[in-house]
Amino acid sequence: MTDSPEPIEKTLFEAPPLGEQERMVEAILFASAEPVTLATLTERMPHGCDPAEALVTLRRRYEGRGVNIVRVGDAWAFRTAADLGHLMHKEAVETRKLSRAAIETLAIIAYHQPVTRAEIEEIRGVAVSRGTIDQLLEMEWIRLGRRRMTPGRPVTFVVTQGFLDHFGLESARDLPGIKELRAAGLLDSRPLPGSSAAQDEEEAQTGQSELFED
Amino acid sequence: MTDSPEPIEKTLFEAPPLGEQERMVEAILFASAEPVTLATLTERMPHGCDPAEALVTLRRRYEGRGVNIVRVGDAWAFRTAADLGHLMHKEAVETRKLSRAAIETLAIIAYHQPVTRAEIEEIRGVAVSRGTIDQLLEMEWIRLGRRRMTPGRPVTFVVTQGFLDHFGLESARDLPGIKELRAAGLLDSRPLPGSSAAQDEEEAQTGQSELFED
Amino acid sequence: MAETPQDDWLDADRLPPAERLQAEALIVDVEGYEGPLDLLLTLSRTQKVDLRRISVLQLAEQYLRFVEEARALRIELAADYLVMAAWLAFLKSRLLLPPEPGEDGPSAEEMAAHLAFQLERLQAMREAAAQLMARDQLGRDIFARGAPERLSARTKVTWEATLIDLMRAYARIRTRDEFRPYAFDRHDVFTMEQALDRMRGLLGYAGDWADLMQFLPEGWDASPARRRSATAAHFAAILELAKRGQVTIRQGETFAPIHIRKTDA
Repeated sequence: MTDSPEPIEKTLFEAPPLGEQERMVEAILFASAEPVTLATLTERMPHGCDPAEALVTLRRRYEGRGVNIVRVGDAWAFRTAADLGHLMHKEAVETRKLSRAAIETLAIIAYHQPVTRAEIEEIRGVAVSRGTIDQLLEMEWIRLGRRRMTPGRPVTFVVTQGFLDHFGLESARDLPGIKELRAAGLLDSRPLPGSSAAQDEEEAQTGQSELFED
Repeated sequence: MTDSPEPIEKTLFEAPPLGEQERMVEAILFASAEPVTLATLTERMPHGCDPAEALVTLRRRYEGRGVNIVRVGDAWAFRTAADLGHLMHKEAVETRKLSRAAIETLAIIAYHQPVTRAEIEEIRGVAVSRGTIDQLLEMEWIRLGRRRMTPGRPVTFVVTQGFLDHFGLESARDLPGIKELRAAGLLDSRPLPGSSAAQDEEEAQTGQSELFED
Repeated sequence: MAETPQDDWLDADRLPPAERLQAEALIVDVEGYEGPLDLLLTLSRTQKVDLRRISVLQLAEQYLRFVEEARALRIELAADYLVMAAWLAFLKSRLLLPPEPGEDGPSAEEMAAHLAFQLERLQAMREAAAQLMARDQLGRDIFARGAPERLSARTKVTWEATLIDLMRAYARIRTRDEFRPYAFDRHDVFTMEQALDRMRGLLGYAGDWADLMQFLPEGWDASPARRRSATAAHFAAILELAKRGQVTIRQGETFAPIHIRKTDA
């Protein structure tokens, strides 16, 4: 056996040091959406790596930490330490899309606040269901403003700080105006007068019963 | 000062030991894909915890590991180490290719923020095309800032935390070369001698009608 | 090329090949320039000096030559290129001639310095943009937790709506108003104040129980929209009158006709 071929071979296939392999396993497990099998780890790491060995040391490293490496079937994943599950409440959120009626009502309140329900209806051209207002109030995106000093003293609605925070606005006055909306290309989805009117009519019918309910 | 009230208060609000706090911060940051603010950490951890202190030691613990703790604005997140990106190509998401105009517009907003559309156009020497701003807003890399307190109160744009997160920046102050650019006066708004007033005037007109339309 | 008219061929042939290639390169690219400033920046590179030491006079001449060549080759230039050409021609003459005494406004040197500043700033922003895009990017080089945890029995519903949604919604409403100009168009709206006035006058006729619907004004019961508005307004008006103790209201059951009667004094 000569000396020269061996070092070459070694360089060619030399696996990264174990510490480096540990880092790789750590990063792959972290970034993966699914638990990762040993086979996948081997496939994704440089030739000559031994993820099984790296896993042993890595797993030990996370013992007693806030997250642990756990086995899921024949795969591996990071999981929050069982005793810290109570911290995860805030993470449990379900997101739902706001209805068209709600987003339009919200937009009108944001642009015209303080605004009464009758004014919202006049601008939207359809009745606003009580459920929509209630929903926006519950979400704490709108709140009651001053009563309008007109007959009937109707309540007005304004947007809240929570609304500003959600939409990343410093104040409602920072909302872009119509010309700016158009310049930003937001005004090109122009509904045909015929088609939208029919839909509004229908919506108005539904909304109407709401109106007389309260 | 008497001795007795102090111990009582201490017991009532005794925070978990620092090691425990570290585990909590670790678990919360690990569980979230988005950066978590100090305020949220404080809110989610038991009363009396000091997540800022826990973060210092935790951050050090992850130095040189496969995942690191990075700062994004006033928030913190775990992210894979940049040198391991090549292992993660399976996780890579195909991002929408940005046009040259969009990239330049983004850079101008980042370096000159808060900046108006007219200022972006003045720097690029061309109109900002329809949809460019829209695209950047949709990607949540920019958002509306305060309106400029000049006639017409034009809308301004600023970059978001999502932008900082995407480009691995702690804050907009860490933008590459920003100090040099500022020192060279290249971030000053320097209007064309003589002719700028007229332009502002015109802009004011456009903005103004918008403002009073509502 | 075969369809190109003969005289264009001749025109182009007058140029030496090297110059022609250069001219064609610029012309092929003209679509690629993002406006006159971009073109000026490209031209300035031929001076091979620091942008801060650029000769604006020379640059103006280069630009004007470019525009002339484009014209000779019958390339249609966008208006802003021509505006810039006019401005540069003006600047050039100002730079060459001594300033007239008593002239106000910015000096030619100030204007030239500003142009150089604009070019330098644009160049700086391009370099900054390139540096930005060369950074390690999230989702490409750096990754977030692939499986964020959402474990808890306590689900909290968050409503999703982006600023874009909000602005689109508003734009949609306001666009609709363009067909029916935005104004409180009152012809289908009967206000409560109007109804109150009417009802005060009609109260005398409500000695015995009478259906509220009978009090609706003429012409307000034909279309559903008008009937709704008038009904609502009159209903609100009688509530107001009831509050003042001037009428009594009764309704048999939900959705039954509403009857009113003048309250006995």
